[in-house]
Formats: sequence, structure tokens, C-alpha cells
Amino acid sequence: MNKVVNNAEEAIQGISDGMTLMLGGFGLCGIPENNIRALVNSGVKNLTCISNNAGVDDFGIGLMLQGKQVRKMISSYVGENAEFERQLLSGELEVELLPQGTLAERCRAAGAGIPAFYTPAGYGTEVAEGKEVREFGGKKYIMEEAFQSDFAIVKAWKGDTDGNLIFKATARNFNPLMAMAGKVTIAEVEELVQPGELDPNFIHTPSIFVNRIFQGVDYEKRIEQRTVK
Amino acid sequence: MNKVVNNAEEAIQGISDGMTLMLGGFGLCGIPENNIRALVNSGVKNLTCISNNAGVDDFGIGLMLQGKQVRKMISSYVGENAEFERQLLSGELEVELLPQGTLAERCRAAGAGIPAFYTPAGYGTEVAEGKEVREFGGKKYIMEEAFQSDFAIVKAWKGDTDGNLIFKATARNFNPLMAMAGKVTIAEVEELVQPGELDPNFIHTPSIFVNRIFQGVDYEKRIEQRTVK
Amino acid sequence: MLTKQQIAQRIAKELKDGYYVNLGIGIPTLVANYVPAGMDVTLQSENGLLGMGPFPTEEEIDADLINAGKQTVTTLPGSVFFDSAISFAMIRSGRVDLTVLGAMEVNDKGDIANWKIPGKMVKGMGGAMDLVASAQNIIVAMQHTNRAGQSKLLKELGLPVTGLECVKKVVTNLCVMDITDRGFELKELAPGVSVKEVQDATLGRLIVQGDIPDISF
Amino acid sequence: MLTKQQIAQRIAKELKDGYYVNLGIGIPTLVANYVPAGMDVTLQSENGLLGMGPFPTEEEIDADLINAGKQTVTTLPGSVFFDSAISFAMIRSGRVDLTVLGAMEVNDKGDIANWKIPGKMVKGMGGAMDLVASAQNIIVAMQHTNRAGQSKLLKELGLPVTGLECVKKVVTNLCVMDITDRGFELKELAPGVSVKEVQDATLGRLIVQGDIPDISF
Repeated sequence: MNKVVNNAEEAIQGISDGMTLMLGGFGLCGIPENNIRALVNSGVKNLTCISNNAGVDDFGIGLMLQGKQVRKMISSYVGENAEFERQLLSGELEVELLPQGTLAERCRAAGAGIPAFYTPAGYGTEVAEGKEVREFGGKKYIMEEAFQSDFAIVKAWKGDTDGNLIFKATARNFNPLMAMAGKVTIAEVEELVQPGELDPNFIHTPSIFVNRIFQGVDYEKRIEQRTVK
Repeated sequence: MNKVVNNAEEAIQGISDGMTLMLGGFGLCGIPENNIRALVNSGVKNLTCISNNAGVDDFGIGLMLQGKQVRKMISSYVGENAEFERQLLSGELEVELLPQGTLAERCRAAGAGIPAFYTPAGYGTEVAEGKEVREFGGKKYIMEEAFQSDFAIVKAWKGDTDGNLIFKATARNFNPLMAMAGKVTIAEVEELVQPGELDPNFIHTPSIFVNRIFQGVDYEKRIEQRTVK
Repeated sequence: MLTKQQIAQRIAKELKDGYYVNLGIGIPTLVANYVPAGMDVTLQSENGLLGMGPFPTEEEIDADLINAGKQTVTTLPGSVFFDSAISFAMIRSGRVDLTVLGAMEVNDKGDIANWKIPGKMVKGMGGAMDLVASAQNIIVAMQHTNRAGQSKLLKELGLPVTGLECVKKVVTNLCVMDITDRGFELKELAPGVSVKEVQDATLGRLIVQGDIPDISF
Repeated sequence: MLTKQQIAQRIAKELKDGYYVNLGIGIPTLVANYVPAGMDVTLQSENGLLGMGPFPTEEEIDADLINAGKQTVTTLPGSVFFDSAISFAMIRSGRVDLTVLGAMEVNDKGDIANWKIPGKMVKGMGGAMDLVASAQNIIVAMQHTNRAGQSKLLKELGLPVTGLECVKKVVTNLCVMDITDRGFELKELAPGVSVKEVQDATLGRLIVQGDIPDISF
């Protein structure tokens, strides 16, 4: 099966200018830190990134924005990033904002071979512009299509060398959905184990969805809002 | 939250003639044995049952067929049941056969607030009759709608009194999807535990989807094809 | 006039035993502080947590355990984690009993705007559009007027809409209003606030019928 | 003529290292017995198991662990269980590299019928319609003719279709054929079977080009 690569540099082989990437995480929680660092170092440009958020100025996808590697962001919330706002208002960066549930479902649909579905979210709003509206049971819905992406890049807690993944707590978020959805799926994990070490009953992402896997290093896991009792 | 009921008889309160039920399980694996017994004893009639299979002659939904309680079956495979075939050919029983993946996805859609989606399964076949056909990316798909059901009845391995569920091995099958999909969801479990006893990271069905829960008794777990080395 | 805390406290009176509740960022978050003792209310955080507990101690802090406001939180017995698709499955299928949101504007038909100020602020809707499109029971917590003193309770929205005809109740610093077919229906007044003050601060249709009691907590 | 075991054995030659494979009920199931030693092939069973192992011993039998044929099975290191929606997500999104199915009829465009005989047999399609609608690589394992000696490799299907233009290769007791734009293209003959015998037993368009080698295993 040989899905194991040595590090992020190897994992991102084949990602080239103009591609569409999915990147897991909610805020800075559960983001693929190693792969993002490698993408920044690679200098790859003109990317379309599908990610719920765009990182902060000096971490996460924010690092790729600093390097002007991103042409377009598809996100649900981008309010934590001054450089993002600057590029957006200056017209350097394109952004498509989508309801969070729609973003999740369009990832999931891509991974489920469902080309399109209907959702009530965004009906009557800017989000619905140019989209088909249809009534079911007296309620209005809009049609949303599955995302097309070249690579999906996710971060898991544990994974085995076959590609099975488990996520921790709310670091799960978009990761399992994007893992299903990429033409090629890259997973970085905090702990890489042998097949059989994960309980088959409690795996979040079955191996078949994962193409490349490696154990990441130096996780910073930055916290955006450190709230305590 | 008080979702706990004493037994199947209490759990099925409110199920009445003419209703639509979802019943979890694949073959006889992971079927809600206690609830089925209670439904047989209740004598409720004229039911529409959504279930991947229809049991065998003397077990599972087969028992409800013997009692002529089922007006219509919505299934993907019904080939293990002579009484089923007799009622079908005599016109006593209506059947709607659907691709297994479509059956699963129509349950999941109901639980996800997705009224309809497109799938390639069944395009060009009898299954597509009367359904919208649409092309995405040069391939033909048919539109399938979410199931409407009054009660979903599932069987889990363990559950807590809040309604969180975990399933065992391939007894999972349709159960988590149907658990999401009922107007009212009834779960019977082999072992009912207190909140906090299940690891929050490894729960298959979050409590919010479950309305009634109880610990079942006398599981037979009949095997259809006992194959050994 | 109510403080932010009092707005939250008043909204907490709408909670019922067994409710699953989603609280938005800002004043809505404060509602959690006023859940009546002994009442079983479960908080859903749309990033993937049902059964959100209080903020952690320094020792308990876990970067992998946050809420939708990106704050570090804890779990409770019975808590469960899930992915974003399942989270919004709960929301769109109407399993969340009460949703409390902030708003920039609400109109007298129950339309809400809270995600964008064209040319000025682009933050995004996050989960708000899914919530308002699906929830049966949406309460808005907001200030009655903006900093310039202009009404945020309008006849027509000025800002891009988040969802249509979805808000059922509004609790502001001035009053409690239900949204009915006839517009904003004044139900309760903040202590010391007159009907006239509410009328002056409301641009949408306002129904005042009979004596309006003071808000009680 | 090939036995059922030999049909399975020939199909096993199509396996490649790293393949995820779905094997239907009947002859396809036998393919698992011929996976070359050392080759890493993972079996998907659409009821919710990836990494299907061999049948259990009497002691290992677990009623909660079956395959799509409802047979008791076992797991292997790296196996994973999942629900039916995820299972068909794998299938519809094209993650299964090879699908082997039985068939009642196949036509020369690659249409397949295997789920219903009107007025006679109503069993249902199970997962077959999802598989044939999505899989990129479908091999059919079947007898070339029915018990009455009539061809099952047709110009037009007589039975209700399961999926259109999906079968890529057919392995029968008589031969191996690829399905191309021009029809069934004869690739290999079972030992002792002549081109004439295949032609006589095939009603669909049959292309015979050059020398046809014997099937080797």
C-alpha cells in the first residue's frame, strides 16, 4: 500500500501553481501545520484554498497569504486576519464566502460521489445568487454542488500506515470531510502507528480515502482565544 | 433529559396504524430485536417499513410480515424470505426496491436536513422512472429525496442515558443513518451506561438524535450464513 | 435599560428542561451563565461539540478543544465530538431547540442581517446562515440602536440579509418583542423604559397592545 | 472450459498491489482465494467493512461481524468498520479500484442485468446499482450461456438493466472478453475452447482479431 512518506516536503509533491486545495481545521484548531509550512517553503502560487477560515496573520493559511500564494479563498469566516482583509480590499485576493454547513456538506458530497444537493442555508441571500432555487415540502432550498479539488490536506491525531485516521476532540471539524474529498488526500498525524493498533470500530476516516500519510513534527497548536475559569 | 424508557413496549408508544418506520440492520445483523418483538405483539398494522432487508421468514421483519402488519417495504434486497415473496406476488404487499447506497443516503439526507440530492445509482434503470435526470460534468445522475418517517428504530451496542450511541462491527450498517432520520428515534442497546462512561471522541450517534433509549433483553443475534474456516 | 448581562439573563428564561441550545458569539454566549440550577440544557457548538462545559483551568487547557468562538472550553459527562457535516446535520434537521444570535439589523418580518457590511467589513457568515435557515426557534440578542443612535429594528434591512423570516423574538437593551405577522409586538419593557422610547427607537412596524409589563428575571 | 474456480483464478490476475476490491456474491467471492502471495489487496464489503479477513474459526464467530453476503467473517490488522453511507461514499466516489460482479446478462455495450426477473424473481439490487454506476473498473464473472444453452452475452438485454455501459471485461467459462466501442473483443480462450464455440455462444457483436491466446493462470 506504501502510503507513508517521510515528511511534508515529500507529501506535497505534485501540488503546483493554480491548483485547488482543501485544508482542514477550524480556526487554528486541527490545521495541517507541517503541510502548510511546506507549502509556504515551496513557493507554489495562484492557489485556490477551500478552508473554513484563513488562519491569522502569522499562522496557518495566513502564512500562505503573506507569501501571496493564494489567488482565491473559499471559506465561511475570515474575520481574524488583517493581511487577508488588505488583499481582499485591494483586489489581490478573491473570496467566496459560504455558510459553514454548506462548506462542510460540499466537501462531504465530493467524497460521497454526490454531485449536488439542496440546502436551505443561504436562500434569499447573496449566497443564492446564480444558484438554482427549488421548493420541497413548501420550503425553499438552493442547489449546491460538490467541490472539485486537486489535493485535500488534513491533520489527524493518530493514523496507521494503511491510512486509517482518528481525530481528537474538536480538532476533527472539517478534516474527515476533506479527507474523503480530495483527488489526492494527504494526512499528517501526530502519531503514526502500525495497522491493527487502532480499534477498527473507532476509526473516523477509513484508509481508502487517504493517499499519503506521515508523522508531523513540532506542532505548535496555537490557541486563538485562551479563556480560563 | 429523561429519554430512558423501561422496555420496548414503552418505547414504541405512539406508533400507530399507517405510519412509516425505519428499521436498522443489514440482514439480521444489528436489527432492533426487542422493538420488533414489541411491534409484533402490538398488532399495529398497515405500516410502511424502510429497511435494507425484510428479515427471514421467522425472524426480524419477517415476523411482522407473518402478522401482515406491513403494507409496503422500502428495501434494497429482499431475497431471503418466502413469505415476503408470497405476499408480494399475491399483491398483499407493496415493495419499492432501491439501490443500497441510495437507501442509505436518503436516510442520511433526512437526518441532515437535505431534502434531495443526486446520485448516479439507478440511472437508466427502473429505479429512475419518474425521477429527474440531470447531468453534472458529463455524467447522468438521478434526483433522490430524503425519506420521511415517523419513527426510526435502531439497535446499538452501548448507549448512555443521554442517548449517545456506539455500534459494534458490521452491526453498525444503517443504524446511525436511521438514528439521525426519524421524527422520533428509538434506540435499544445491549448495554445502557451513565453519561461520561462513553469516550466523547468515539461516539457514533450523538445524543441529540435519540429520543428514547432502553437496554434490550434476550438478544438472539441469529446468523444467516454461518461460515467457518 | 438592560445591560448585556441582563439581556442574556432574560433570554435564559426561554430555556426549558431538555433543550439543545446553540449560542452565538457575543451576548448570546452569556446566556450560558444564567441556566437555572437543576435545568438540563445541552449546549451545541457548531465546530463539533455537544455538551459544552465551562472554560478550563490553566491545567485543563487543550488547544484541540475549543468552541465556535475559538475559546478554549471543557466537556461534561455525556459530551460528544463530531465532524462539521454531522454538526450541521443536527442544525439543518431542526434538532437544535433554541438558537440565540446577535444581529446588526432585524426587520419586522423577522429577516436578519449579521454577516457583512459591504465595502467595510468582510468576516463571513460562519454557521449563522445554516442556523437561521433551519432553526424553528431563533431569539436575537442585540442593542436596540447603533452607536449613532439609529434603530437596528427596521422596516427593510439595509445590510445583506443572513436569513428570511426566521427571527421569532428579539431581546434588546430596551425591551422584549415577538415577531408576528403584524410586525414587532412589544411584550415587555426594560425597567425605566417607556413605550414612547421603544417607539422612537424602532423603525419597523411596532404593535403595542394593552399594558406592557416590565421585564422580570 | 473453465470451472468457477478457474474463472475466479483468471480474474485474480487483474489484481494489482494496493488495490481496494469489492467482490460480489457467487463466483466473484472466490477471487479472494487467488490473491497472489505478498500482494496487498484490501477487500471492501459494502455492509460496512474494509479489510475483510477469512472466515472465522468456530470460536471466533461473531454474529455482529458479517460480510455483504451475510457470511460470518473476520478482520485483519488495519481493518475498519463504517456505516452504510460512508461505505457507498467510497463506492460512488470511485475509491474502489476493482469491482467483480456476477451477471444474468451483459450486452455488447457493457450494460448489465443482474437484479430482477420480472414476474419470477424479486430479490433486489442490493449494492449492485451503486457499484455499476460508479466503479471505473468492473469485471463480470459469469457462465457464457444459461442452463438452456442460450447466450447471456447479448446485443440487447432482455432483463431489467442494472447499469449502463459499465462493464469493462467479462470472464466466462469459455473466454475472456473486453468490452470496447465495437462490442465484445475476444482476448483469451479457455483451454480446449475454439473461436467458433465462442461465436456460437455469443449473440452480441463479437470482435475476433488475430490469434487468440489460451487463458493462462
